Amino acid sequence: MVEAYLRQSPLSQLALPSRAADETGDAGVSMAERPFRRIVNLRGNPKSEAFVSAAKSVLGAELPLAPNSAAAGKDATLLWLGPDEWWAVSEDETPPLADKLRDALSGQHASVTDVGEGYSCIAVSGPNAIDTLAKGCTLDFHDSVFAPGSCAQSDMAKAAVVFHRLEDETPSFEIYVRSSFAEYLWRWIEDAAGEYGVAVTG
Amino acid sequence: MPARFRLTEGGRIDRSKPISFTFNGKVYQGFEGDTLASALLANGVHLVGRSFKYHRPRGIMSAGAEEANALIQVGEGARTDPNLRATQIELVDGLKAASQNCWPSVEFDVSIVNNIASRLIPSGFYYKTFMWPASLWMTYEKIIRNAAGLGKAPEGPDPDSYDKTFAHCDVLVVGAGPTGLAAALSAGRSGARVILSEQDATLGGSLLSEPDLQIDGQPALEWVAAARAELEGLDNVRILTRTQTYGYFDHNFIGLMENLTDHLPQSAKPPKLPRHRLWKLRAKQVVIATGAIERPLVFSDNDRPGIMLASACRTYLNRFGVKPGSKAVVFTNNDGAYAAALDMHKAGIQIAAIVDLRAYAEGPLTEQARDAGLRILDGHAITATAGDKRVKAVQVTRLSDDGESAKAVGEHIECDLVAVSGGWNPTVHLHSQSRGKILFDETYACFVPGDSAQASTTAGACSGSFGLGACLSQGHDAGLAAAKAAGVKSRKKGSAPQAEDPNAPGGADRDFLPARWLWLVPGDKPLGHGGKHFVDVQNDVTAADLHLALREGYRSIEHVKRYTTTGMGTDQGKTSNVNAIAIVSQYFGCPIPDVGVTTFRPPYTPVTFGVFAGRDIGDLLDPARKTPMHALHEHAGATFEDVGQWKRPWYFPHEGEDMHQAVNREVRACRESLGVMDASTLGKIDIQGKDAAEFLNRVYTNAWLKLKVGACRYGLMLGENGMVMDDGVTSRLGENHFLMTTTSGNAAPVLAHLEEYLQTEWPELEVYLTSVTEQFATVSIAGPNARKLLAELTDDIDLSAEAFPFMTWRNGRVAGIPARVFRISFTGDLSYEINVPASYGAALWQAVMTTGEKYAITPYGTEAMHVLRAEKGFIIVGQDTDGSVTPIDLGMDWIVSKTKDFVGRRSLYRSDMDKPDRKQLVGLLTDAPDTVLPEGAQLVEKIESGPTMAMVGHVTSSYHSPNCERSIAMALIKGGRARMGQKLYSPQADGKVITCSVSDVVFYDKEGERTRG
Amino acid sequence: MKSRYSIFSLMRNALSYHEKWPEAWRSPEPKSSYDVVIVGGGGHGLATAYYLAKIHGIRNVAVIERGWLGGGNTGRNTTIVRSNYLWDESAGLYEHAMKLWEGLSQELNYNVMFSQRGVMNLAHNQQDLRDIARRVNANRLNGIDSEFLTPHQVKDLVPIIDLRGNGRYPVLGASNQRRGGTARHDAVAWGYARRADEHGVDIIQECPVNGFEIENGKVTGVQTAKGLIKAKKVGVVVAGHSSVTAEMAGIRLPLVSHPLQALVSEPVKPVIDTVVMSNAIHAYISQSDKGELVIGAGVDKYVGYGQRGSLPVTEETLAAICELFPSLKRMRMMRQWGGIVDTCPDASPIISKTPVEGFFINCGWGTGGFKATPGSGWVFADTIANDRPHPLNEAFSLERFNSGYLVDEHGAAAVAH
Amino acid sequence: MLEIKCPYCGPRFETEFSYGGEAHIERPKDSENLSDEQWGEYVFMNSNTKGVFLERWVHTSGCRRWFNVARDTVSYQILAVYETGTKAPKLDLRKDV
Ligand SMILES: Cc1cc2nc3c(=O)[nH]c(=O)nc-3n(C[C@H](O)[C@H](O)[C@H](O)COP(=O)(O)OP(=O)(O)OC[C@H]3O[C@@H](n4cnc5c(N)ncnc54)[C@H](O)[C@@H]3O)c2cc1C
Ligand SMILES: NC(=O)c1ccc[n+]([C@@H]2O[C@H](COP(=O)([O-])OP(=O)(O)OC[C@H]3O[C@@H](n4cnc5c(N)ncnc54)[C@H](O)[C@@H]3O)[C@@H](O)[C@H]2O)c1
Ligand SMILES: Cc1cc2nc3c(=O)[nH]c(=O)nc-3n(C[C@H](O)[C@H](O)[C@H](O)COP(=O)(O)O)c2cc1C
Ligand SMILES: [Zn+2]
Repeated sequence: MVEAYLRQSPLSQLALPSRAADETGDAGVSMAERPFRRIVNLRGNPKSEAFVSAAKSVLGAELPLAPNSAAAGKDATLLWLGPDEWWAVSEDETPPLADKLRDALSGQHASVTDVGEGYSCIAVSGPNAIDTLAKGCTLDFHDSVFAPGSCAQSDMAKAAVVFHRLEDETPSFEIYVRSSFAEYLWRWIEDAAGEYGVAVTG
Repeated sequence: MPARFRLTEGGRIDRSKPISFTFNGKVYQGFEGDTLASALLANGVHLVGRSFKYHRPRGIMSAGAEEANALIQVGEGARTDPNLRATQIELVDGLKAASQNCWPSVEFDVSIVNNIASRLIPSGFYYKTFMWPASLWMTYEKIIRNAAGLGKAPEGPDPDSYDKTFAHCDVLVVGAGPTGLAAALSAGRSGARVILSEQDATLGGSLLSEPDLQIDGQPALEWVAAARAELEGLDNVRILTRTQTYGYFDHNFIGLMENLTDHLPQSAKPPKLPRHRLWKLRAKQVVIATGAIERPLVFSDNDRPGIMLASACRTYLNRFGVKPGSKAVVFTNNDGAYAAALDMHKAGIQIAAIVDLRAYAEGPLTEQARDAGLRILDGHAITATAGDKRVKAVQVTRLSDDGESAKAVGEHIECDLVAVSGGWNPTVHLHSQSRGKILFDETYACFVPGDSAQASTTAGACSGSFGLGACLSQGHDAGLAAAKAAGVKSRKKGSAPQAEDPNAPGGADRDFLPARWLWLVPGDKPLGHGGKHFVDVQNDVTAADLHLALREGYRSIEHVKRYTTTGMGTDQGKTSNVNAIAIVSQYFGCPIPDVGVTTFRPPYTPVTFGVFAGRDIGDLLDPARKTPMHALHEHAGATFEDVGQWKRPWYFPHEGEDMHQAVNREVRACRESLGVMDASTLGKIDIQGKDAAEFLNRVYTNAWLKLKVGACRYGLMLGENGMVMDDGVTSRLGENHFLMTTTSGNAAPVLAHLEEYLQTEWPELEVYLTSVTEQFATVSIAGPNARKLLAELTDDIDLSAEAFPFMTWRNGRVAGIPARVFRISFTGDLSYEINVPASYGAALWQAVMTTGEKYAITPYGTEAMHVLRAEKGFIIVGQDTDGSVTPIDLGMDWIVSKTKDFVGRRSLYRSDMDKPDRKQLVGLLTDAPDTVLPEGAQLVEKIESGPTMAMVGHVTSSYHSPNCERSIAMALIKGGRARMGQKLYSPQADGKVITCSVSDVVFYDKEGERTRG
Repeated sequence: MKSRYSIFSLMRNALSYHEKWPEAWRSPEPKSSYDVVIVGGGGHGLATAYYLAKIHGIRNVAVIERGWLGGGNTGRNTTIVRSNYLWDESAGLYEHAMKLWEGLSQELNYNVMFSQRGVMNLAHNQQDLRDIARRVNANRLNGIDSEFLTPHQVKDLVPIIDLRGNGRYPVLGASNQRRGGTARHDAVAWGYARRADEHGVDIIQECPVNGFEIENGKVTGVQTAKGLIKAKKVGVVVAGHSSVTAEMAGIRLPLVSHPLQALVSEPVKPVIDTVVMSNAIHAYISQSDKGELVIGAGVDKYVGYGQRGSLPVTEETLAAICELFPSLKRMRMMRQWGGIVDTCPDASPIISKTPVEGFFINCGWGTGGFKATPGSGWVFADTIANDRPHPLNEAFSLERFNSGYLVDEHGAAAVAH
Repeated sequence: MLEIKCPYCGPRFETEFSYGGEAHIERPKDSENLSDEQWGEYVFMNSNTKGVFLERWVHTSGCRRWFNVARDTVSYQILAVYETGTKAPKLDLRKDV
């Protein structure tokens, strides 16, 4: 493999570290890029015993079957994307899952596709995180509807995204966005959060 | 120096906070809490504008959103706002306001001649004249246009920013009068997520104008303050003041506009706070508590400055501590207006008379006025008014018993204020916008809400309940019911607030009855013969105009509206529509509901354009999609082209080069040595499943079952109408695994198209589709040195022509990066497309550039790519096709299978599809090799002398081809393939004609040896 | 002629306090039978009736209107008139209409305020430029005035435009038709109604058509809220309600009806003197003689018979307007409404005979039929009178959806409005 | 702005969906044997119903599943949402037509 330092994240052009430098004290919203996540897109029939158990054997947890919900697997966070579609999201250091899944599912009507290179992840948190997201997304992020641990595919401004609300006391979200939209979306959110004060963090 | 008409005490203004502002260039003082209207009135300024058509002097008529008259231009230059209602402009230090639609000044406006000539310009006059000579219409029109319009549009780009947000709640309460507050309290206490929207800066609604009422044993405004405090303490309640609910859409989707900074002086505006915010709210339930609007009376010359709504007079007195005049005549048809007389009397305004249309004036307030010794002229009417820039006298005449005419000569009463009341109209706008029914209430002579069509209720004055007690209990009940209907399990109940009016007989539940409904007050002359009975004061529509329309056959109320323009002004007829409807009904002698109402449309009051754009303008209007190598291209000085949302390098000019030179250089490099381009934007769809090949077989025109693993194939996709939709190369990665590419702009539509067929037509196919467009960065290298370059970058792929032939792919490492290399070509030259994980795209590009230096590697953009492919006669979907072109038209029969079905197949066999004169794709060669046909040029068979010539087709692509050393073009020509060698002519806009001949569409390397080599 | 409108009649009537003006049209009860019944009292229907009477001498005609005449799309469109269409077939039809527009006020003796202030279509990218060039060239060869404008020429005509479009939607050029412009929409309906009435046509308002009498494949009458009305021929011109109405005669159409919305600002003094359209960012703007900015937006994607449009469409349109005209951001929307447009798959109309004898249909004008009003009425009257399509509408038959001979005005021709 | 209940993801706003026109129109299997008119009927003709209309939507910004909706095209009220390939549920058509 070539040196990892040659990799560039979709937001590398925005020089986020230098933005982080002029951080304000009591920002209502904190933003960060979480680059280089490994994402495996998994498709299959959840009603198939074989599929569910094969997935479980690799992921170390049941696939979340409830709409808009996430679960913690052994090495990956599992996000429900649709009735026959999931994401297994892991950090770069963890062992790759795709091949294992492919092996476990061979012969089944299922598909396993690496998609992480095509996404960036923008973390948005803070007391005004929900106010900010509401500006660009039709979803109701209120605790009673989108509690910590929820996830959903939707639109944020004019970009298609996957939201994942983390289990956190202050509202914290991770927003997966296609790399080519990342710069647009970052600037959009930063602008939307402007009135609350924005801190860019590491 | 205190303003002349300001009371020394009372009102909700802060006398410790003076504010200075200018109006028509003159400086005035007001206080915090004032509106522009109240501050002007405090200074004795009544004349504020001119009317639309006759340019008659106009004053302040109301104290709220319904204002039709006092429209003001605020601010200057780029930060100016036309047509603002003086009654809703909060006074702010340094405010610059001016009258509009007048020249040279509001005091002396030359266009007043229109008033003098008004006999000649009744409603619809312009339809009857200005027709001769026909050629002069544009001149007449210019004059008409200059005379029309009210304020002036801003003069430069708006420096302010706007925001919008989605929101969700259980209960939206619109209006924070007593009803809305009671509703918000009961809903809020029950735990529902509540939003309370109030257009005013302050909560309280009509209570702000009521001096004496008590609620729950405390003065009403203390109750309001307590309610506010309680609501603010509930974290499930959000109060939005300065926020009008402007529109009620389907599925309980509501639009609100919040004004965040207009009330702040420029220097005090937080820099990042937007000016206005659009709330796009989904509410489970809505309580509409928007109150009611007082109705003026329609009498002769009822438009002079100083003629105001009675309730507005009370508001100015009680809320703003301003005397709207010093000597008033009250003109009413109901008991309610006596409250205004009493309040004014108490405040020291002389009540010259109360003119009451009722034959016998009675009612609880009337009795109080009698007791107070006020002069009541019942059975009387104002039949004329006088005063140029302010009313100075009225003529009061006894009415005939039927109210149809005025008797004898009347009494002349001097005054500087006329307070008018004609009853009340519930503000049913939002209810009606939600498609709720509205009904006519005979008792109160107004339209009231009927059944709701959506999850909403109306309560309080808005629903036709005018007593405070009823408003409070209705509000309370509505709030509770809404919370319950929204599925909230009540935390606690609480009881409805109780109202009292210590001063009033009839208590807090009195309304404005009894009343007498006399819609058109007779004047001293027949209608239309002298004084003007204004119905719509903004658009200068009189009762005579309404009659004229009806007489001329414009009978539907919708025709009346459009012919006279009544209710079409910025106020949308808030004070005029019901009067107009009633006058029409009287004309026909039919009941008012039979006339019907015109449609209530959003917005309730006008909403700023900017707020709909929010931050989605400028470079955030649309995402600019960038590839992983974008920054490198920028660095290399690329000029970009928009392809869909993508930014793609168009060409890479060297210093001093124009586009033509740059493109020529890039094109030549690809044929002579080595070019490189960023092809990352191509759509990529990963296709897996045991039926994947069968699926491709159905969506592409050609055959796919036998494609070998490791091989690639070009495919053409049609819509079901047989027209070309997209093309691209698809590769077989495994037995059950394919990777499809699509054109850059079509990636999403193609995936959607495939999913549609997969899910809805062929659910039995075991196939999964996943978009992987952005998983890979793609570097495409082309040219005779492509293989050499690649050889230097990889050591695990056998690049020999035998081991890695054209139209195959291989896995390996390129520049140390795991890569999939496709040997395919859109340029017609030896070419490879190297796909790597996207995060390595920039690294790969740099490696290719560095290693390629010795081959003078040349980055090329989309324009050079277009030239290269045109040399080869390859089409670009969307440029050489336009949705009306079949593969047969393109001469691509070779790719259309005759033996299987595929999407669009049957359409190719319709009767008009094989007509010989269909447009077919051919090449064109200009006679003069240096002349490049313009793209979009039309072609004819022969040049005629006249302007019309029969066209045979048009140029779709056209370039100078450095490799052919001449111009080349592609064109869609009627029966083109049968015309090989035929001369065609292209007449240009400048009169020149370009001569060319029809040729084959492949211009370069017809045998394709370079590609395969 | 009952009463000519002119400055003199205006003066004369002023003397009698405008109390002597005659009705512009009668409000008659329907007769039991007519030679031709036109269903739909919009501009197209009224024009058809007028030309039937005026040109073809068929005066025993009724126009049957469900509500008030002109209350459909005629009364709610953004009033843009132009004839610079791409294909020969369309160009022929719309240019014919344009020529009629040019004398319409005089022909009708009713000022329809046809204002030839020019209509501009902006190009924002290379493909727009190609499409515009193609269309401008085609127009010229079809004898239709059409020109290409450079960005600077655009700016001269529309000083408030921002050519940079903030980088995303730069103005790279435009096509311009100087003879294009706007007309006062209501006046068109009223003017035709008045003249048709004068020629003996009965205009029956507030009278929905509920069905048709068809015997042996031939239409014989129309069932209405006011009873059965016999008719030798029936012409249906009901825009958004075409599928619903044709269904009553057992005819299926390739139409989708959906809401198209428009809005007006508050009135201001003149700021924009021409019509500007941008297809790429869905915005159309002109200023009415009264001073409002009249702005057309896009359609809601789904089938809808509600005369209202949804908020996202308003947002998109006004964002585009603010982008192109940054000084208009502070202007305010005064009213917003919708109309139901019936769109054809190829964005061209249907003016056609049908499988039912004597039953003719004129529909599918979608988002852009106001400009065709005089021409559409003219050819439809001719088709009905002679029982065969006029050469100008031959290509617009219902049959084309079987044979494949579509007149596809999408994309290249800048469809809407 | 309609609220459409995706059978898989739950209620979402209109803007997340794309419209797919009339439902239950099956693609002819033997297009070979169809007349131009029959094929034209399949490709172009449309019921364009005023009233309760059975139509297709796809949750573009969500799960990308297609499904069917019974919607009143006048009131825009949604009466039912059901999966592709299943029959429309029985509807009370008197409602709000
Ligand atoms: C917002 C909007 C903007 C537009 N902008 C433009 C533009 O700028 N330029 C342009 O050229 N075009 C524009 N159009 C399109 C244009 O308005 C229409 O194509 C044109 O007005 C259609 O005219 P019509 O007479 O056929 O239909 P309509 O005016 O709609 O008339 C049809 C009539 O039929 C009646 N009807 C329906 N059913 C029945 C029945 N069963 N019985 C009796 N009567 C019935 C209706 O009530 C209606 O009055 C726009 C449309 C809209 C909605
Ligand atoms: N006796 C009479 O003659 C008479 C007549 C009318 C009203 N009233 C009194 O008026 C009061 C009515 O109380 P209520 O609460 O029903 O009405 P209200 O007029 O007190 O309050 C309505 C509130 O709604 C706000 N509003 C209106 N439209 C809005 C919109 N679209 N968006 C945001 N805010 C909007 C207004 O600004 C106002 O504050 C009662 O006290 C009643 O007795 C009396
Ligand atoms: C070109 C044009 C200009 C308009 N100008 C105004 C206007 O100045 N004031 C107004 O209230 N409405 C105006 N309207 C809108 C109409 O009031 C009305 O909304 C429209 O004709 C649709 O009818 P409806 O709202 O009754 O359904 C205009 C409409 C058009 C087509
Ligand atoms: Zn879904």
